[in-house]
Amino acid sequence: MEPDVARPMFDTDELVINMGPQHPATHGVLRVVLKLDGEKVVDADVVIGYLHRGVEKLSENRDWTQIVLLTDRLDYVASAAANLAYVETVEKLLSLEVPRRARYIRTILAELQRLASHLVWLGSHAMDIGAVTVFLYCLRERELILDLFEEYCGARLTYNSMRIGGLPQDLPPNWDKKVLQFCDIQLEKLVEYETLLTHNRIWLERTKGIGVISAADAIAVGLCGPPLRGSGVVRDVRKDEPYAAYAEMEFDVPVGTNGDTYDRYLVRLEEIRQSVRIIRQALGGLPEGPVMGKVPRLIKPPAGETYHANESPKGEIGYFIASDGKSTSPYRLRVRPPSFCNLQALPQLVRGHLVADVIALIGTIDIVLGEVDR
Amino acid sequence: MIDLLVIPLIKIVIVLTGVLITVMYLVLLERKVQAWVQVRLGPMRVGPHGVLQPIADVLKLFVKEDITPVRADKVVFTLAPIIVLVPAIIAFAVIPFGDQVSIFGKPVPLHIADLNVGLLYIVAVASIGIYGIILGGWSSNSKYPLLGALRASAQLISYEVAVTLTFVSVILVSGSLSMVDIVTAQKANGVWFAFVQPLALSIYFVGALAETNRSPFDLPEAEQELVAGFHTEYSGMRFALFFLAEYANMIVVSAVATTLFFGGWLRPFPSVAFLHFLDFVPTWIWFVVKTFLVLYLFLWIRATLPRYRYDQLMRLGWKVLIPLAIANIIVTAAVKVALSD
Amino acid sequence: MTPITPVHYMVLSAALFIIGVIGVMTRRNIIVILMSIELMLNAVNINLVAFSNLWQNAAGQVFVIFVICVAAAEAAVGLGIILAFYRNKETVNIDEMSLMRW
Amino acid sequence: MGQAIAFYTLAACILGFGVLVITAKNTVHSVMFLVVNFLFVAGLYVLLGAQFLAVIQVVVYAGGIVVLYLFVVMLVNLKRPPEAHQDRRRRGRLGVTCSLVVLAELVAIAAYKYVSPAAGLPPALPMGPDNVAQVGMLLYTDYLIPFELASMLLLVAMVGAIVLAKRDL
Repeated sequence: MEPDVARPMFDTDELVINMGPQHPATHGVLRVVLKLDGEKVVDADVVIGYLHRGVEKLSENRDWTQIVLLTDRLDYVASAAANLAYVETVEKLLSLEVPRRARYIRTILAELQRLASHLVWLGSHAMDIGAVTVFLYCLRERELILDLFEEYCGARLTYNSMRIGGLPQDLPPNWDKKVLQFCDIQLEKLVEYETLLTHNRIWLERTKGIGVISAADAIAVGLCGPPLRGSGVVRDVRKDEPYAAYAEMEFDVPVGTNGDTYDRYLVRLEEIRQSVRIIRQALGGLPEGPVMGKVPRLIKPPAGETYHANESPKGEIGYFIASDGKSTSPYRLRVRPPSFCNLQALPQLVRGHLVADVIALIGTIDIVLGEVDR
Repeated sequence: MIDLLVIPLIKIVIVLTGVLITVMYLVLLERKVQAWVQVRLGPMRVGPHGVLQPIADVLKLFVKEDITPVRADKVVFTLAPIIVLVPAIIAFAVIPFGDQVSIFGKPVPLHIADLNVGLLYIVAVASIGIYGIILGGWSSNSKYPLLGALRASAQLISYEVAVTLTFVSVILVSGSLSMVDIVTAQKANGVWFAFVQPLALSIYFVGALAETNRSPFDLPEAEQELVAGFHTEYSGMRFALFFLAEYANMIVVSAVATTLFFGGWLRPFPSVAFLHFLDFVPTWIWFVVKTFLVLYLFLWIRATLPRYRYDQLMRLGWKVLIPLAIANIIVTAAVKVALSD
Repeated sequence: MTPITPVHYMVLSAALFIIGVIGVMTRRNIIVILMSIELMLNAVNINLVAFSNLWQNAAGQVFVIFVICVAAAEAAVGLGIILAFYRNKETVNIDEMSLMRW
Repeated sequence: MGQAIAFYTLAACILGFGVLVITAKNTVHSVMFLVVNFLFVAGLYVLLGAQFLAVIQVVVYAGGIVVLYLFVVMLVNLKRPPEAHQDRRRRGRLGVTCSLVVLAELVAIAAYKYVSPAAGLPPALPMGPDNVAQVGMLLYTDYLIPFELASMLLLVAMVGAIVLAKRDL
């Protein structure tokens, strides 16, 4: 009898399992269909869309100022970053000048938001790998950031903290001191997380060499943000195309060397340090002046289209907006969500790894489903 | 008749209730310790500082609906939790909780049975518990539990080898398989075997963590990976049995660690004469205190470490722990032979 | 009631052995056949222990240990073969294992 | 008296579960019955004063070998329910006849020995108090070479099993 060549010898143990959409480690309603050979992942298929709310289409029926509210719901752990990218795009469309103080405060808010987002990421990533304590430590510090935001704009999650042309209000009294205080606490506590993880043998074994993606592949698949920098590509919108007050700030762009999960972890930790550095600089050099530019009462940008990108905590968040010049809402609004673009790399990352690594890898690319599905 | 039936029966009842109550409060202790480490408070609502929480938990599990999946193998599905729990509890039969005490002038040893193969009995009993896990996963007729069960069985078998090998080196030192004799040997030598066999102790501890599915080896029930592992489909009372068994097993391995390495019911530094005043403490209190210290270590580790991956865990077991344990046996035997000449 | 003599153990052992033989003969699932062989080995062990007890000589028990060793080896290799076979032909039926038959 | 009760109970269980092992339709159930059977055999060993063997029986047989069986059964059934294998009646009948003949023969021998005066064997005496030491002493003195051979056998089997079961070395 001839051996059956067409059929792989071991397809008897091939198993298809659904991870998600209701799974504790998929960070929301992500569904990953895994084809397993034993415990090894042969292939992965990412199924999204469980959280689709039609933000882009809704925008076509809202006026320009109302859309800021919708952008809050994209990346709900970093809504200020999404706010900022949107208002800057509209300002670009309107050719509006934003006061310098407003730009500084925006930078501070964006960096605080980056801290909050990275803390949530670190916490959930560590929890996925089993270090539950780190999660609670991270959320403890994030709570302080949420308090700061609450004091500034009254909200703790969906801030709606930017306005086209500036900011809704100036900083509350003594807010800057509290932020500086928080910066000290944050740097101190960062050491605490690092003692638990950075040199922990188990953590190293779980993250080193896992989900390696080369710089060329990372660019080819469209990675952005920390995952891209983890592969050693020096690309940061804050440096390359400075917005807000980043041109006047001094900071480093950390990059990894191996492009594995551990490098992405180190990159994000270093970004936390750099964010603190930026916040301190911005608070130190905070200029006086108004926080709102001269904005027409009725915002009606001239006909035309534009694309503007920001460096959100997750990566490059961009808005493409087309205006027909007649209506008070965009003709078309398209979001380039970093989570969505980064998620594309998941099948490539997980192939050949074990089921347990899938969890680590979903964690390492740091996705928020609100942004993926829009 | 009293010696043969009544006293053992009373002992069994005392041990059984003691174990069940300890398990309930061990769960609370775990939640509290975890919470303190993680800057939380833990259960606070039921009773002062949550001391009645275990009772509430048990009540909840009792009244919860007990679901059997439609295409599950019903008999096996019901039997599996029992198969896990029974070995965990009968293992207490050979554990010496204390020295002989006299009650109403009658000497009563504080153990249910002193088998001449006591240590092996524990190994044997532990190996039976594996069936409950595998069968529970299999009979659920669901993929996650099955994967969890296969993982669990492979893990338990691998680490059982390492743990049993550490027993061998302890037996070499003590010269007996009986748990009581092992404790008395520590008294005779005047030193806890933890100091004689530090390597065996560390291998045993790591192996015990793995055998009881505790962090960082809690893969069979890795919540983030396989939902809840082999008991995913279990609910209500049957789930409670699995839960009970897990914690009972923790107590067993801690008690065994205490007996083998920390001098069982002996007071600290049994050979130092001027610590004689410590003898006023009943022996069983020493035993309980030591066991709880070991248990606390379990909880502490859970709050600190991330989780191993399956293949790493297997590698650790087979390529590190087992060779080390074998080397330890060889060295121990060589030293024993050298000293006896 | 008569006292339990080694003959009792022999009868028990023989009966268990026969159960194993019947299993090997009638079942077509190779895993069950291997299990039947284990039953037969156990039947032998019972005999060995019974006689060891009779002559008060632990040699019989030593032999049981060897039998258990052999059983472990047999199970490991046998199951390895079954697994390899199953991967190729997706069956555990012994009637289909006729590749080497002439 | 107590011994007789224990023996008959254990014997009945051993035989009953033995029959269940070979008759159960579901292979997993078969494996379970096999475990129970082995546990009762271990009980029999205790009755015969071989505590060490009883524990070894549980550790190695019930805790090791049969788990291996269970593992394979599950791997084999992972994808499909256990197939109804086509039972070849002819061979089955042959087997039953064959084994019945052997059974009859053995029972006849046993019965003959039982009734004949030669059956007046000394009643089972309790073994020495330290069964473990006894077995160990024999194992490491008189039977040292076989013991080492057995360990070689296990090593070879281990290597063989790994070679057979691993897809790519």
